[in-house]
Amino acid sequence: MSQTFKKGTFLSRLRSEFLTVLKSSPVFRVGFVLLIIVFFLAIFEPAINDFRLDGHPSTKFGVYEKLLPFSAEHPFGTDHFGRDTLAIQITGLKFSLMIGLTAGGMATLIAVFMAVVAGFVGGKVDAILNAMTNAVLVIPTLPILIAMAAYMRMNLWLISLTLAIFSWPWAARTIRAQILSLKEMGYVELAEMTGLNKFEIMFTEILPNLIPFIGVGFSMATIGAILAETGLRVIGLGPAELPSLGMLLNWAMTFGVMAQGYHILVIGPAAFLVLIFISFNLVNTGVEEIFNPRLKKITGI
Amino acid sequence: MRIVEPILTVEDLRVYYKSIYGDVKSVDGVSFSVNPQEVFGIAGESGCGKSTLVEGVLRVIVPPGYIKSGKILFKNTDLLSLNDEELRRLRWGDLSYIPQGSMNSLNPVLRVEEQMIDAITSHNDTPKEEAREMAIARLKEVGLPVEVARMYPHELSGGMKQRVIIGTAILLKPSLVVADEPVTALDVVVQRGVLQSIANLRDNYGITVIFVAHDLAAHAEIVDRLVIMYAGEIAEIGSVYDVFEDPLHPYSKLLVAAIPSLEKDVVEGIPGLPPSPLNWPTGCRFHPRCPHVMPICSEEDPPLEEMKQGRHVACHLFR
Amino acid sequence: MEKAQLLRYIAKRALIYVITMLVAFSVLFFFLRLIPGDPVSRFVRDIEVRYSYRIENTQEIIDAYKERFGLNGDLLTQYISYMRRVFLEFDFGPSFLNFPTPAQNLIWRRLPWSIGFLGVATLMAWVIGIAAGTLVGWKRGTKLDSALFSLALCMSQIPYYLVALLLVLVFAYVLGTFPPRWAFSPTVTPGLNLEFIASVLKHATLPALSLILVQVPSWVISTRALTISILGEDYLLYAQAKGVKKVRLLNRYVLRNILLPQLTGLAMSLGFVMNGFFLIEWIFSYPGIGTLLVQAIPVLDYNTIQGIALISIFTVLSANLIIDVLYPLVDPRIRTGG
Amino acid sequence: METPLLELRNITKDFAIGGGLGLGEKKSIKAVDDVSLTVSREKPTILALVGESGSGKTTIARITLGLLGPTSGEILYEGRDVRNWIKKDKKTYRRNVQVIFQDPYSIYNPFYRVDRVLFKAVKKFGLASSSKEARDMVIESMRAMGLRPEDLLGRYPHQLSGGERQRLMLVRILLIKPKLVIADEPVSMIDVSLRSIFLNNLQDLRSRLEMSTIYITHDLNIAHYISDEMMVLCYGRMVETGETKSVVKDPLHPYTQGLVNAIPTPNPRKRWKDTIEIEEVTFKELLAQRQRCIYSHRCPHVMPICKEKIPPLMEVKSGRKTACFLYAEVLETAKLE
Repeated sequence: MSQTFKKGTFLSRLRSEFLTVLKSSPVFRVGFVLLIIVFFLAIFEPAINDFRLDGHPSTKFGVYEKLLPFSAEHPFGTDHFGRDTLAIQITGLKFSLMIGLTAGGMATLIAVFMAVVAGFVGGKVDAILNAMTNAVLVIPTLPILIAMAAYMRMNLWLISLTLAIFSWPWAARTIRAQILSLKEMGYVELAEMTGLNKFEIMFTEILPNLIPFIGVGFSMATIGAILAETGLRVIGLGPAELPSLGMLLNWAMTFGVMAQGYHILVIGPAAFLVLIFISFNLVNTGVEEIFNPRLKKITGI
Repeated sequence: MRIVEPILTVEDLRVYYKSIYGDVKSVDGVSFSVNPQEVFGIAGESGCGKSTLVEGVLRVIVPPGYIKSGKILFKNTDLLSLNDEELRRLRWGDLSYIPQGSMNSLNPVLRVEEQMIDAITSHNDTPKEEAREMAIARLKEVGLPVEVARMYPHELSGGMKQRVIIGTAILLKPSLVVADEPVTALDVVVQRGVLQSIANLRDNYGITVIFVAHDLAAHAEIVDRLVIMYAGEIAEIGSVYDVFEDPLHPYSKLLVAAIPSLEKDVVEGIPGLPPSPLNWPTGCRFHPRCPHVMPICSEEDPPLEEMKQGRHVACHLFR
Repeated sequence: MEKAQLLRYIAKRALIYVITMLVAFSVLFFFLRLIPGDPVSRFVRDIEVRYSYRIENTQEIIDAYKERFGLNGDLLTQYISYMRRVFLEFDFGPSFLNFPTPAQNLIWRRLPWSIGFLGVATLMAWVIGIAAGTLVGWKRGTKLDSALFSLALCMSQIPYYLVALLLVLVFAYVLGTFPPRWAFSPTVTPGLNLEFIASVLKHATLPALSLILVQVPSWVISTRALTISILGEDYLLYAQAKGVKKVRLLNRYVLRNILLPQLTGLAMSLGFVMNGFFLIEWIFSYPGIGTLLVQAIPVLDYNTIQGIALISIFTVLSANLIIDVLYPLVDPRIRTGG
Repeated sequence: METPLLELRNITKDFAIGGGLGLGEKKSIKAVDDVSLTVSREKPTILALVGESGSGKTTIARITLGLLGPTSGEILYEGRDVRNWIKKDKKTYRRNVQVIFQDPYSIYNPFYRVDRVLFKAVKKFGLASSSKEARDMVIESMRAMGLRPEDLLGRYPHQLSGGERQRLMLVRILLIKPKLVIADEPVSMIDVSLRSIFLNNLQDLRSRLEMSTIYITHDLNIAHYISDEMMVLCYGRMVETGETKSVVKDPLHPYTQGLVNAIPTPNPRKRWKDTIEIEEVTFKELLAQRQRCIYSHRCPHVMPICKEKIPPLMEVKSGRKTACFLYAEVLETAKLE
């Protein structure tokens, strides 16, 4: 069964790799399904809410009676401001995810840059950058975040940036460790022997093998960012025009919802948050499980 | 060869690995028997299933590997019928093992003597002090200085670790020791020392040894009878003289011819590629590489037949 | 390894940590100062409001306060004078929260509460997590393993402040078995009497539990993964082949090799815990440095925030140092300079 | 005597081994200790560097390839220092001096197909003007090495066996046509049956490309089979050099003798008669007092002088050098006559 020189595209290989991962790791399968649900809700939130609230924006006050019980029309009832609880919680999910992903993206960019420079240049530069990473890890980031959120006009980009500034070290550490181990591989030395210069080696030999780990770094940074963002919102800080799940929790807290028995206003956002975290983490564990010695799984050949 | 009661008989043993591509048939129907007080060699190239075979016999197979079927009679008790506790008591008492990964078979955070004492005290209630005496005595017997007992594994060289493992194997004077590739990772001078220690087990202690290695020259030095394995099956069994001087199976012939040595000037390899255990070739598994291939070879897998006393071969040329 | 080598090693590690602390502390200093919002004028206005009388020469008074808080002059001189005051005179300077008392007094009064509940919760979580993780790992592949693993995986995802909220909801409001806030009930007189201690423990259960319920599962997961990899190691297979009994196998072969990496894990996790426990204290209005911080932030009380931050940095780094010192004693490979 | 193709002059390489995590004072071990060798330019030869693990043979290879700098001594390729080559025109040096690494499983980037290794070499060294010409060159070279392009090109590394991967490395060498190849134990990880095919191809390259090879191995059988000259190393020091066949037939240095008769002969009739005593050498002894013959702690013929002075490499017979005081008198008497 010899394949003549079929130039199989890189995408087809990624797809087949993805299918094997899907087939062999149950943890990944469950995580992937949850992830699809989360992204489906986030992306189609406007359509869902338009359909369910026939045109009213989910965040508008006073559209319905206040604190209605569960009903067919309002599966989770309504909240203190007369908004459909389920609709506003899905909107909250969208904003939490949006902020998380932007912050995660920024953090991963910083992390990849720092890890590549540190791992690749090595020597003195590596020592300094590594010390910086550890220093940022040690600073209690929450107080600063809270202080910044309290005093600065926050929009999506600014809050994501502040979150990213403090969550990049986690991703940087894993990526740097991976680069250091990849640098010792035989094919890097062979590339050196074929006259490839440092940059070619970095970007054509090492970076492609980093993709799974950058993915893991990205999801860790995103989870970290959402955790921190929700923390901020629970004590009532952050941009009001981006009502994330944390803000819903804060509203529930300030109205003493728990004492009055409207538990769904607390349990709902909490459940959605946990859904996001679990989906990302299961996918993460699945990917990590796969990308360590995968060959050992097949046989002892 | 006087008729003697074999110490170990294996009948049609199959050991497979579960994988997402289906069952990998590493050991696919192997039968042989080992006589007491002999060094019984198992040779074959990587991927032929020799290590999986002995791991199956000792039941130290780790998932995803599992024993599909077969019988293992050790002093006519079937090891497959023993429960964990019986197996645990038998191990090291009467049947011990020198693992393939001897280099890292020692617990890095325990001293050498502690690990040897563990082996003794889990089998009988000899007091700790006496167990330490036994351990130190064994270390001397395999040519190691007494200080090694108090040392940690990372302080020992490869050869020393190997000999600690051999010493541990004979702590309770077992009747059968299985050594899985004990010399592969060693330098040639240290390798000779270890081969001699293994031969001493038979000569000085009357212990039967199953010796697994891919280097045929090592077999020639210490082995009494030899098995050649190929693609999960036995190709040939015979005394070491028969197999080296008059190999029957075409694969054995090529294998013996391919051993580089100082006498030979020209050495030819075996054409073609070793088959993959995921899908063995049909019929006789050597037929794609066999110089005497016949039409029947690609259809029917020849069973292992006994030509004369203790001499077996699995090849259509002899049927 | 002789004494001299060990001491030199500890000194080297300690030096690295001191430098990291200084760097982190300084980064914090500049970050806080860069945040817009002028705390002093806000503080003066508060006084006017609180004691409801107009102050005529507000500007002079503001300058006087700025002087007192060391907030005049350019950022660099502020930084130098501040660092000298903190690290040489061990004085964090006055706090905005209740003015004349220096920040460190505020902190010292509340620190024992935080250390008590935080230290106990983290260590308990670590011990339980490791024990459970080893057992789950040992029973890998069984129904129990997959059930506990998925449960742990989900539990470890819930953010601790959410757990705190849910605990308050369930145990304080719905069941009413535990008090929802404060460190001890007002009816009890603080002192070494049994009643006070019982009340303190009762009040501390929910905050400690909200930390433990999240940390134990994450320790279970990491320990389980470690156990499974160790169970695959050659020396484990060999020990089993030697017929070593299960109990001895577990503690001398598996556990001994788990403690080392998990010790470093503990040190690293402290950084994460330090980041999060402020919220728990705030939710339970527990009188620790967490609540103090949450109060200090709206007022932008630089000195108190810096003080609390320094304490948390110091705790994390000293924990790391202790574990660095413990490491050679536990791992023979380092002890004998292999 | 015009400049040789490659010359190593008194190469030494120290590795610092402080205790773990910066403990313990800085002890250093001499991985390579005063090694010199030359590879002639006119007659392409295969020089085998033989020694047990820890003898420094791989370190010498990495120094020659410029992957590692020596602590002292010079490496001259066509009379010019290698570091200068690499700084000034690295491409020509890489074009002339190539490598075959030991582990076939780590020299292929799992992300790409195996073709990349070959086409990258053609591109970087500008061996072909168009991609069509490059493809033809690759196919032709593969056929020359007895490999079927249809079976291998387009495949990913994990789909190839160890033997096939190493033979692809030979195709790469055939494409680049270097003057010198450093082969670091290329067959130690592939099966006996496939080894001889690789070794025969390597010898064929010597004549086809007028190419010299430094072949590094711990296996005397292979060294005897493939090399013309041989240098035996022990813990970083040269103990014996000479024409391979005669060194193996009549080893001079006790260490070489130990190596030769430790090889298991594949003939059950000719088994070892005597048992040899082996004392293991621990790190401490290795670091101990350096002013002695490196083999003195294990040598059956050890003399007091062996423990005080380092034996120089002396020419004892024509073309046969060894570093051992046993032969000191022979030389004295020879000089007297």
